[in-house]
Amino acid sequence: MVNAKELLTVAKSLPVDPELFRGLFRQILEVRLFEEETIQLFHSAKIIGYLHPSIGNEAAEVGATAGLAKADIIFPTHRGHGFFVARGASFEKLMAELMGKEAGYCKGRSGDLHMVAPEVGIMQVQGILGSQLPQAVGTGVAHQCQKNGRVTLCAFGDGAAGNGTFHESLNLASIWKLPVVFFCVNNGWAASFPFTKSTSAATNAIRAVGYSMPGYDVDGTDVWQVYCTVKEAAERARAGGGPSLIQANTVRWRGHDPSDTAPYRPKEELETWDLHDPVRIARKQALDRKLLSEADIEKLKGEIGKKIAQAVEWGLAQALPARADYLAEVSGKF
Amino acid sequence: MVNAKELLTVAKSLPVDPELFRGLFRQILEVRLFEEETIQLFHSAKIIGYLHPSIGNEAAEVGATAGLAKADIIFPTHRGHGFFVARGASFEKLMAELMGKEAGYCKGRSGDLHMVAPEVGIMQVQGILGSQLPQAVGTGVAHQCQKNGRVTLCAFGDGAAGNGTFHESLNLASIWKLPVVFFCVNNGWAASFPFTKSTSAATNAIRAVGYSMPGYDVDGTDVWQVYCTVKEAAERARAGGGPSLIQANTVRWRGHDPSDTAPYRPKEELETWDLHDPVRIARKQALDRKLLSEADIEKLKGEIGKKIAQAVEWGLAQALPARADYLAEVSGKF
Amino acid sequence: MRQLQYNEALNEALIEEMTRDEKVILIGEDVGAYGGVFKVSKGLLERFGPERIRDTPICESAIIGTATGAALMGMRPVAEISFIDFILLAMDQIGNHVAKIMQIAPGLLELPMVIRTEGGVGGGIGCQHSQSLEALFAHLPGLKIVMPSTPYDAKGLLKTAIRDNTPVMCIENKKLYALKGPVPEEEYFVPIGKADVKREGKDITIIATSFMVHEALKAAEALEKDGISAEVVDPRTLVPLDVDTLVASVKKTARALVVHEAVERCGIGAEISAVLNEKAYDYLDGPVLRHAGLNVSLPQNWHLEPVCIPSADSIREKVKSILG
Amino acid sequence: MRQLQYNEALNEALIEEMTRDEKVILIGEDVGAYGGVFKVSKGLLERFGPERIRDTPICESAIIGTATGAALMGMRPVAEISFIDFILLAMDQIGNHVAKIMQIAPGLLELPMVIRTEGGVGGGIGCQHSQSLEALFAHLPGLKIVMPSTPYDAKGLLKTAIRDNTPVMCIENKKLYALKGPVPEEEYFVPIGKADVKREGKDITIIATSFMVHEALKAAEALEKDGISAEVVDPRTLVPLDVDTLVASVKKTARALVVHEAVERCGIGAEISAVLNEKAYDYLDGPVLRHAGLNVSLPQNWHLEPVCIPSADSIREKVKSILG
Ligand SMILES: Cc1ncc(C[n+]2csc(CCOP(=O)(O)OP(=O)(O)O)c2C)c(N)n1
Ligand SMILES: Cc1ncc(C[n+]2csc(CCOP(=O)(O)OP(=O)(O)O)c2C)c(N)n1
Ligand SMILES: [Mg+2]
Ligand SMILES: [Mg+2]
Repeated sequence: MVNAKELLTVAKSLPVDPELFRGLFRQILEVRLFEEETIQLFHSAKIIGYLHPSIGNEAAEVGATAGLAKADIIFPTHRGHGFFVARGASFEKLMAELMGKEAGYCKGRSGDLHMVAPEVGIMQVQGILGSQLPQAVGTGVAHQCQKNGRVTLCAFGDGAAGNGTFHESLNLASIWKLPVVFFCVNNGWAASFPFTKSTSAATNAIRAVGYSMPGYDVDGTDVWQVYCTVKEAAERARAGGGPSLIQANTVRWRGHDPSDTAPYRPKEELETWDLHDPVRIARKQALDRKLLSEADIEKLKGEIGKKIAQAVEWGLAQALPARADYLAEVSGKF
Repeated sequence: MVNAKELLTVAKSLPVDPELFRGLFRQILEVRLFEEETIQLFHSAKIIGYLHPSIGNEAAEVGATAGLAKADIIFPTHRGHGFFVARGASFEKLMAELMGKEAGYCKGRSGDLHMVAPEVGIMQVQGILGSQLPQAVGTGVAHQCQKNGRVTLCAFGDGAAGNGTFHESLNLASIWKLPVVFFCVNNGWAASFPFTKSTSAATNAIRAVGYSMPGYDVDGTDVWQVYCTVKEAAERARAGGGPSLIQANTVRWRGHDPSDTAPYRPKEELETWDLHDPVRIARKQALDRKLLSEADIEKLKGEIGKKIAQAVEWGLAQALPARADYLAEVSGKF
Repeated sequence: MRQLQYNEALNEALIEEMTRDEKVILIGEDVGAYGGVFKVSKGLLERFGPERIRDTPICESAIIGTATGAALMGMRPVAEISFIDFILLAMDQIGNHVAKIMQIAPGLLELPMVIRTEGGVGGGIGCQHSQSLEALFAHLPGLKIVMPSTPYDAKGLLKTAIRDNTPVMCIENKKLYALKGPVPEEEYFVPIGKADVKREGKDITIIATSFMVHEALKAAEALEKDGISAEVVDPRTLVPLDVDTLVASVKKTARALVVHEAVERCGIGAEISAVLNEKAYDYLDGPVLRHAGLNVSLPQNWHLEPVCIPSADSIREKVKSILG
Repeated sequence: MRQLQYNEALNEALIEEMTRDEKVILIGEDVGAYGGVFKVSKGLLERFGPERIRDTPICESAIIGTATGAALMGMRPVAEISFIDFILLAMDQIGNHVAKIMQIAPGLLELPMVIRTEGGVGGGIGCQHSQSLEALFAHLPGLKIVMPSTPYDAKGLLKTAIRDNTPVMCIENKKLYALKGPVPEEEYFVPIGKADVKREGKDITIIATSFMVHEALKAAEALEKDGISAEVVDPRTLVPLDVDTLVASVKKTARALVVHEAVERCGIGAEISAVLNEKAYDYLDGPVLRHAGLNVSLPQNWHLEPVCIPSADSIREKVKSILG
């Protein structure tokens, strides 16, 4: 009936900045190696409770973060370690938090599902899908009142996009022309439910039409495309042009979490992983563009690996919160 | 950016059927006269609690009802007496219910805000705006499972359209291809809040694009246009073609309820009432098309007036529920 | 002293706090030009402009979420949900977020926000506009809850709530907005967590909330003729509950009756009864009893309302049956 | 007798009822191919097809609303909300609609629907996946609430719930799904509104719900060594509460302790305490006490969970402090 493509906006593509691209590549690698480590730690019960690794979303999270200014605010999803890493959060404090240690970002009270790092402008992860959208709108209200020139990027999954908060939040942001970028990471799956069954829209991005805001549908495994798109949307927002909606398409390579073997997933999908692996893609781009050599990449890997290993070691050495202290601190208080 | 018009569907317009049109005109008049009476009864404290008269929405409610089959289901809004009247509900039982009498549709327990008339296929009015949308979706699920050939029309206001249920419900209905017609009555106001401020979309109808369903924007004061549009949408739904979204534009001539003097409303709007008065419009159409004469209309008015007067008299004569009986009936039960 | 209506007192609290601190903003339906369904925000739009007085579409969940986000960025939002019944649409934002955000990020985040809403039966407007749902929020740790029963308390508690750095719910009552009472011209605050003995007595403690405070006072007046001296205690704050004041009163009277409009089952009366049994069992000469709303969904019928909630008369009866 | 897991027993209940009556359908997230987060709907999609086993997007409010609408049209839907924490998103549909629809249209409408969900602390998954929110629903008249603690009760109560013509909430517990217990091969039902004395005793009545029934039983075992004979009563249904069985037990023991995982304030323990004081005051030798979840938002930290909820050990301590 309607040609979806015509309803979408396409960001102006910027020439690749070598220095910046190298930085982005490094971050993508950091996220991947960080997550491979967290999965190991989960399987050896050093990381406890929940774990939702960003594998597959590295380029989306890194590219989006790069498109923002330092002072801008990010609401990550429950699968959002990549945002923390891209914002330069402390690997030590991240690992410690995932391990439930007192030295973690939130004294070991937030874990994977509720982490927050105000020092790098990252808001609290919410375990209730989609609940962060109106909260992001609220930060937009604050930016507007405070005339602080900030923008908020609100990430959410293709699954979370089914929640009514999507509608209420986009509507509010659009009538108030708030500086908010809605960033839907469509990794094809919401637990066992495929994106294709979850909506009849070809892409969430075309829903932007209903809120008179630009809608972008981008390849979320292409870091530069994500960067250009978020940058355009963020700058529009900063200039008073209001919100945008971006859908970044990625692939969730593994199960929903490390204990999910994803038996529901069609075998063919796994076979296409190479085509969607953000690390492989960024690597090829860096090599093709001669921004990095194979040797550079190996060296990078070594450096990052060491940094992560140190963070793990540090985290393991930290203390768990003492039960008695915790009890004394909270009892009778709430 | 996007031309909204191009995204909308326009229903095929059917030639006017004289008999049917006369029936519709009669119903429009019934609704108007019924509501003028309820307003009087409210001011004289015979109708108690809430009252949300349909004045301004007569053609939308009557036309929509006519577009359905008898066995189809209607979810009215809180401002939905027109649906009850158009479905041939008993004026006696309606009046009695509005007066809180035991002989009313719901034993005087539902009043204006929660009326229900299963005998004419009308579901319970909900006082929580927008909550009826997922319930309508559920009736669609039942129709589908029961293969009963029924369709549900779910009415809601421009205000209610702001609720997240809009998104969740349209999404579900579209992925399951349910026989549901979403019918947004945009009367320009949600209490004191104008439609134009409540959304940045020119019409809710364009949001249909995001759910891959047809979206219609119709003049809700033109009964025939509403009829043709709902009929088209209902027949598509019945044939397995899934849901549609219709916005019918009307004007809320009076305040939100009889006690609201609407000081917030721009004076100019009131001056345009003639252009939007469904009774005047339908009357002119009937006269122009020579379907009715002035005398016919006067006669009709007389007949309807009498019917309403009888219903009022009957209602006034009915008993209130006895407090002791009520207490005995409900205490310890829930 | 100057007499103000309850809604005027709340309005004054908002004006004072918004004048003092531009971080205070108001978000809700019909709060702008219309001045709020119960006229609490009358004149505020003209005074503070549309950036600070934000009329919203109908989206209760987003109203609370928006206030939350704004608070996280250092604003001090007051969100209005005009009927507490609608708040169920925002229950996730309140229960899973507003209540919890600070607790799971200890020391990292502040959430200085107020949720103003109202409850209570009156005027025949039915089960989706008449509930008293305060107990639901009391069961969600992380929310302070105030329920002012007089213009004085309303202004003083709302001002305190706005200055508090944690989330506070201010639950008003539709039958109280037009109530007049003394309100000083000079600035004052009512502390959160402090009950108020609204009437002294020695034979029984009637613990009543919100509008029921006034019914209890009327009942106490009438009970005097029956030779019964009733003390009326208004907790004012449900969380944190001022257990000390309640226990002190019961120590004196040895009997307690809890009165509220909310339905009885799992209402705040259950909590007060349980707490008094735990803390004052030895001073009691009989069980703490409850006199509360019927466990039913209120019909939209003015005529049946008295069947569903306590009144001065029914309180008096109940007290007599306890002491008789 | 045959041993089944709790989730297998629930699965069998669904299979039996869906086989018997094609009006029974299932609606929820991941209930299809995945078989449900806790495997309660395992194999159902294959058996009954996608029209009756409906996997939904993430839209809890619409899940409940959809079930409601389907029930109004004569279906008998079972809606699954995989964690009770998410149910706050559907609170309006449940509290303002499911609970009320039949009451305000007396005799006109039936609403034969079941809402299955689960609660409880376990596995370090934090405050938005570990709550026990049953008390919220008990405060909303019009909902029956069952909380099975064994595979036997789970199957029997779910079958009864599905055949009931009014809305029933079935609240399970994440720590129970893997629990094994006897379940007869032949068909049986467990009545709604009937408590079960899970262990007889004479010195104190421990009223425990859901997973805490098992902790209470362990505690009772241990208390035997302390010379204390504890009776353990599982209400099984919270609404309607089987007050008679509770009172009968207290008549015998003269002491009562209520144990649940939900936070203490305004939890179901408050209601039970209040009711026992009202109905059994004269048989009691001391106050009804509560031992419940801490009033706190649970950290996402497995290590801190034991601080926040009762255990067999802490129940034993508490009982000893009462009787000691
Ligand atoms: C409101 C709510 N419903 C359901 C869940 C359970 N749940 C957790 S993650 C998940 C899938 C999320 O999918 P998506 O939003 O696409 O994010 P992804 O995991 O794919 O990154 C589900 C259903 C939840 N946490 N919150
Ligand atoms: C969820 C909810 N929020 C707010 C209200 C209060 N309210 C009742 S009617 C109304 C305006 C409704 O506007 P609309 O949906 O356009 O219907 P109309 O009254 O114009 O027919 C409002 C805000 C409500 N009943 N429910
Ligand atoms: Mg996903
Ligand atoms: Mg309207």
